[in-house]
Amino acid sequence: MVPVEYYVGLSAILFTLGVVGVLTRRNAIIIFMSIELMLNSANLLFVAFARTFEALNGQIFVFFVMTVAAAEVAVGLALIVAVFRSKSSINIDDVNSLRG
Amino acid sequence: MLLSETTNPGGVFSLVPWIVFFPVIGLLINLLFGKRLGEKFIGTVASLASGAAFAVSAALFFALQANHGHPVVVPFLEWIHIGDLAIDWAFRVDTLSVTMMLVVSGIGTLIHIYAAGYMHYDVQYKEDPASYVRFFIYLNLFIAMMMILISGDNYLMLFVGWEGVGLCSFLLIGFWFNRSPDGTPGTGNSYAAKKAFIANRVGDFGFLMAIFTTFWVTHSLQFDEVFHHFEEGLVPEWAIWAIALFMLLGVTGKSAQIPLYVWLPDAMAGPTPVSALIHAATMVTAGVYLITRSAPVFSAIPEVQGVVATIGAVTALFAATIAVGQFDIKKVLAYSTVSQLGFMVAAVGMGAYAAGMFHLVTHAFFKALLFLGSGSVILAVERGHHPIGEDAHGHDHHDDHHGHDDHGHAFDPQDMRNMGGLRHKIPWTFWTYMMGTLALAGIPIWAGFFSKDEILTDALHFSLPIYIILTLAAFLTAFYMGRQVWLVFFGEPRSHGAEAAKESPRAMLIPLVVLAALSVLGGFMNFPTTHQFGHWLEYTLGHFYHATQFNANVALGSTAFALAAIYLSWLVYGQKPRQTVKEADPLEKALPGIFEGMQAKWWLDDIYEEAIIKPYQRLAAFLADVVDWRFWHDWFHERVLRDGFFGLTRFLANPVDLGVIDGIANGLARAAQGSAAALSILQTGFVRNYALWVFVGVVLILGTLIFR
Amino acid sequence: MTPDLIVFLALGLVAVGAAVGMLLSRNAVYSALFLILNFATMAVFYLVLGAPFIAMVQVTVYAGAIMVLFLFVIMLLGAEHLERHTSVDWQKPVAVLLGLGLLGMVGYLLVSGQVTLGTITTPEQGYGSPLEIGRALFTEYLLPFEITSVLLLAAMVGAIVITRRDAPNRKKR
Amino acid sequence: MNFLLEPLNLVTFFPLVGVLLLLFIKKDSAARWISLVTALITFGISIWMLTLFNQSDGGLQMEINLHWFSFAGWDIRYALAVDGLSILLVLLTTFLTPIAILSTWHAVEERVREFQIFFLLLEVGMLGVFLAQDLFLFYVFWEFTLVPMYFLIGIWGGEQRMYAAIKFFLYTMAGSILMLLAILWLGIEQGSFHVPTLISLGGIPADIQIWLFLAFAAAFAIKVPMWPLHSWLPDAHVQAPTAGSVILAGVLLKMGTYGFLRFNIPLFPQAARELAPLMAFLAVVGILYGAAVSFSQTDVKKLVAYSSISHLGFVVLGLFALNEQGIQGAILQMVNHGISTGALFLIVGFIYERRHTRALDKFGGLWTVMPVYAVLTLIVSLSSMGLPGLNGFVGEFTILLGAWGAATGVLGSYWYAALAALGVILAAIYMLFMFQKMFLGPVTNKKNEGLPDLSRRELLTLIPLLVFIFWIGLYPKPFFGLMSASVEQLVQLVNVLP
Repeated sequence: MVPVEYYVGLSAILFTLGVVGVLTRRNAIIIFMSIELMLNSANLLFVAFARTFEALNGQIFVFFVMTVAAAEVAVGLALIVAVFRSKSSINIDDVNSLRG
Repeated sequence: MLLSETTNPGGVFSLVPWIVFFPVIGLLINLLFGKRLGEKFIGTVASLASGAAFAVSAALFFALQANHGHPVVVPFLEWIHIGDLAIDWAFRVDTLSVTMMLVVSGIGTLIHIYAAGYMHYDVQYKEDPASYVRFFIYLNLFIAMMMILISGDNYLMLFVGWEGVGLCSFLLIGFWFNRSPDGTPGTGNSYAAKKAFIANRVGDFGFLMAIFTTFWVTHSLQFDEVFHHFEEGLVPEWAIWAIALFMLLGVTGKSAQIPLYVWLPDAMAGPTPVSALIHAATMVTAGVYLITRSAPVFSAIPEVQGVVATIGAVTALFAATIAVGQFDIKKVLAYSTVSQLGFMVAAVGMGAYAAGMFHLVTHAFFKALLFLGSGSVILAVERGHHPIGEDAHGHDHHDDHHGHDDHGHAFDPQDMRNMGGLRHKIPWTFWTYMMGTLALAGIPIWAGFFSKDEILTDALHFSLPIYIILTLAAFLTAFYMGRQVWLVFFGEPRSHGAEAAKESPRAMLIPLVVLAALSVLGGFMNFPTTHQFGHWLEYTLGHFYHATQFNANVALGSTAFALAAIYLSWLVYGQKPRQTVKEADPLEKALPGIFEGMQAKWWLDDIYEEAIIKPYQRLAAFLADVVDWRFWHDWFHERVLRDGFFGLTRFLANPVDLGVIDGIANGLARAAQGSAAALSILQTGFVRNYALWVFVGVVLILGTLIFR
Repeated sequence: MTPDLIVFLALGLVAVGAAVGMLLSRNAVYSALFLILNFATMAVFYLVLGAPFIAMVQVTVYAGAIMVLFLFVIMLLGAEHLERHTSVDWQKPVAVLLGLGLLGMVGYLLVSGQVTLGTITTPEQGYGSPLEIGRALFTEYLLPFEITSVLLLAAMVGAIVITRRDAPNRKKR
Repeated sequence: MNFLLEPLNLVTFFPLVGVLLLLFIKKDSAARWISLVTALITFGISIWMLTLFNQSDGGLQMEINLHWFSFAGWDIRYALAVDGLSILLVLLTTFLTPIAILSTWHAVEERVREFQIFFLLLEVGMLGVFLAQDLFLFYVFWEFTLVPMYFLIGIWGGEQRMYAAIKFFLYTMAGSILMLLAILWLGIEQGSFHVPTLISLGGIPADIQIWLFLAFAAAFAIKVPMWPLHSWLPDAHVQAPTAGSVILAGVLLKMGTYGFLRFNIPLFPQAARELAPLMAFLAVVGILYGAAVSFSQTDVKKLVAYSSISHLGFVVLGLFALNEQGIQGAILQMVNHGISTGALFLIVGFIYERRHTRALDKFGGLWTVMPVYAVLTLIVSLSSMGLPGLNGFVGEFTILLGAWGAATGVLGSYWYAALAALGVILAAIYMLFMFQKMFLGPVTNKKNEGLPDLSRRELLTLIPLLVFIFWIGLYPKPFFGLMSASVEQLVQLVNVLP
């Protein structure tokens, strides 16, 4: 019998790693992967709670999260490709034409 | 007091209102037609009006005797009715009021006749013939007012007459309003008139307070009801004291007693008939009449009687001392009147109402005689000085510089120093004047002796000090009358006017003779044994009357004093008569300081001037200028209200409006700019930075949620 | 130490290790591979938690499709070692610090016991089976299901439009 | 149509007919005649109203009580009525106005038409104040009277007329603001503005009554004027034209004392009893202060103005004796003051028309030059001084008697009446001072030599006043009869303990 708190702890750790990854890495793709990691930690928690409360909603929600993530990755990578083609670099700091 | 029947009084009594109507009719006739119909018409109409009033009074006298002296009230008209205050115009006919009516209208008529002659000349000398009619209008008005005073049935009607005669004395004293007492153009007469009126007003204030207290204690002002309350003892003691003392203040104002007598000597500024009628015979006696009428009030508490008697006695002595030092013939008589009034007030103060009234009547006779006599003397000297009128036939105003004799200053016909040796020049006036002098001095047989003797006898029973003061006053009276006679009629004429003095016309001499007769026979009205006059008054006074037993040694004493005084005056003035106008008065050498005080009326006038009149003027000026104008008007209104308002608006306009409100608005704008600048450094352009700040927001919110 | 707990800890460690590896690896491909490992452990977790359908979907969609796409793009762009110059380097410590702060808060929340949830028990038969999920999808969640289908379509069209090389109306210089 | 034929409406608004006619008139003389005739007709109507008046009934008569408009739940009524308290003042107004107009024949030369229009409007305002029975309507008329008076002083006045007019306007306005607050409070709390209903309702707690009393008293004290608030009066009188002064002294000042009588005493009986000593104190100070200050004035008009302060001090003292003698005396004294001071201002106007100066020391010995003028002035000043047998005395005597009686009752001490009685002496002093300075003594100033005596027109303005001076003095019964019933009711109302 594993108390749910452990799952919450685990997913928090994963989520934080994802955030740190997003904030520290300069490579757009790595940032992208870190976001996927954050999404996954959320999904984990969803399923854990679905399990504790005997409700399927959690899992269905995870299903939807995954579809959205897939759509997001498609568009994101397309953007990265487009950016790379115009700036020949996918370093996130170079993408600063919106500077105020 | 016998309660009077107020059932409809039949017959003669219903004539009472006519004693007021006749003079008023005479007044109106003169007012409307006087100017056009000449002096003769005016004089006769006025005298007839006064004579008619005398006739009605005589009729009432006989009707009252037939009615066995029971008082009768004749209601005439309703006056003021509010709540329980009910005052009507109602006439009261009782022995006291009839006596006064007879005296007033009798002597009034005589003086009207005398004035018809006297004013003819006086008007010439004052170069204002048109004012002849005005004189007789005022004189009739005075008779009417005096009649209201003595025939009123309640205190308020009495008060109407009281102030009415005050007004007439104002008008008559200030008759020659554009001249000063010595005849030269100036404001002297008008000041004397104003002084008289205001002094009377002060007395009237006291009388008014007495009326208020009486009303709120007895709930009526009608004599019978008020006296009923007093006799039943329903009136609290403080009220009796208040009423009596306030009334006494009124009496001192009107009858010229100690505090408020200052106006009477100045009243001599009026023409002589006025002085005779108003300031000797009738008006000034109103105070004595009031005390006699309010006998129950004054005899309720012995101490009150003491106060009144002392004031009377002290006035008698004080005025007598001043009379000795005067040189103006009318001033001597004026102070003599004040002194004799002192006698009367002392008498009625002691409760000897009959004696007081008797002296009032006899005094009216001989004092009117003396004043008219002095008028005749003055006129004789004036006509001697610059003759005018029928014998000179053309108004030769040759010396129009108004009678300056050789010494440059104006020739004052009233100054005894300019007279002397007139007994041969104006014999009629001299002999009638002698009758009056002897009566006043109190020589037996003459009227003065009997009335003064009765007062002295009562004084002896009442209190010794008062008797001594009164006897001293009597002695001085005899002395100054003697002095006057020696100065005026004996010795040598000391001025051109005295030299060429001419006897007055017959119209003036007749009243003098009649009055002389009355002065001699008057005494027998109340002969010590029979007391007919006393019993006549008893009908009104009731139990307040007690006949004074004849006291032989008092009579002898007073006669001896009188003769001694006359002899003394002969020693000082008669033996070596005064030669020139300028030389000092023998008494001045004898008792220098005192004589100077006497002559200067003990400086009382100046004391009043400094103590009352000047401070009031200064106070009024201070109030008007500093308090009202500079403080209330300028400072309070201008500085405080107006400038305060302007200050407020300026304050609101500049510092508050510009400073604060604009300040806030600009401040906000600057703050916005500052923060915007500060925040702009966040726009680094690096996406990661934005992500970082997003994360920072997440952490902060999560923190607050958890740790709140 | 119950067997479930041991399983949990083992899987947990593997997952965290993979995540850290993903973060720290210089080479993008290695980080991608670490991420795939992480997804696999996630699938096992789902099985433990009684969600067999989700596990299967995780493996096929996430590990299979998305990661393959990543690897493909990495290979396409040759972006394995592009970390040349670093800018705004003050951000790294702040990020780590914030991360620790977040962990601290969640830890505090769990330790303080304000929230008492429940425990995981072995699922009863057919709990997370595709049958139930399918029935749920097509009854309660029919509308979101259709919307996601539209979303996926939009994403595909977008991806194609963005990456077309010779679009006639693209950036006029 | 019968609304207009109601006696009270007719008398209040008839002058407007004159105003309408005047709008179309060009010639000055025609304007004067029209306004005079209108004023005389108004006087005739008021006499007709007098015949309808029933003396024995103390309550309100010829009452008009219509719904005027309702505003926020308040029902404001157009209510006019007359009773014993106000009938004499209405007659005084309609009696003085024609006289004042007659006195402007030669005095006002320029813009005569506007002058007469303002004068008739003023009359409407004054009548409205005395007849209004609804607090709102009263306030409307109260403020309305300010406007014409402001113009009368402002346009036809002396040198600093603007200063005086503004001061007059602001002083009265400031006071009436407080009154407005009190009226609103009454309207809200008691639910109605109608005075008779307010009186019957009663039941205002004592302490609130005090505040309401003081609020009303502020407005009326300025108007009377009572001692501390009087500094507008000398300016207003000195700068106002003769007719303006006559009406200002004759009627406008009475609005203040009437206000006390109609509103302060019946509406707040406990407060009236409690504050009677304070008001009596202010009144007595006013009497002595007014008399002393007027004694040392050099401008004859200012002297008469300050004498009004002293006379009205008597009226207020009478009012707050709160007994029959006091109040009846006060009402009669209002009428007397209107007559004698109105006459005094006419007299000052005559000499001003001849010599164009008001300085006392410029005159002297006028009796020899103008005997008729001198005798009439003597009679008027004697009446104003309170000589028994003339009207002043009857009023003053009853007031002082009432104040003396109230000493044991509401006033609490004899000092009030005693000091007020001193005022009688001070009055004699300043009146004789004025009379002597102007008329007695020799003629010193050359300009006084050839002055013409009173013309027939001038005599015509003075004679009616003199008739009343003697009539009220000798036989005041009809005047007392008119007001005794209403005053009796008022006294019972005030003295019944709650």
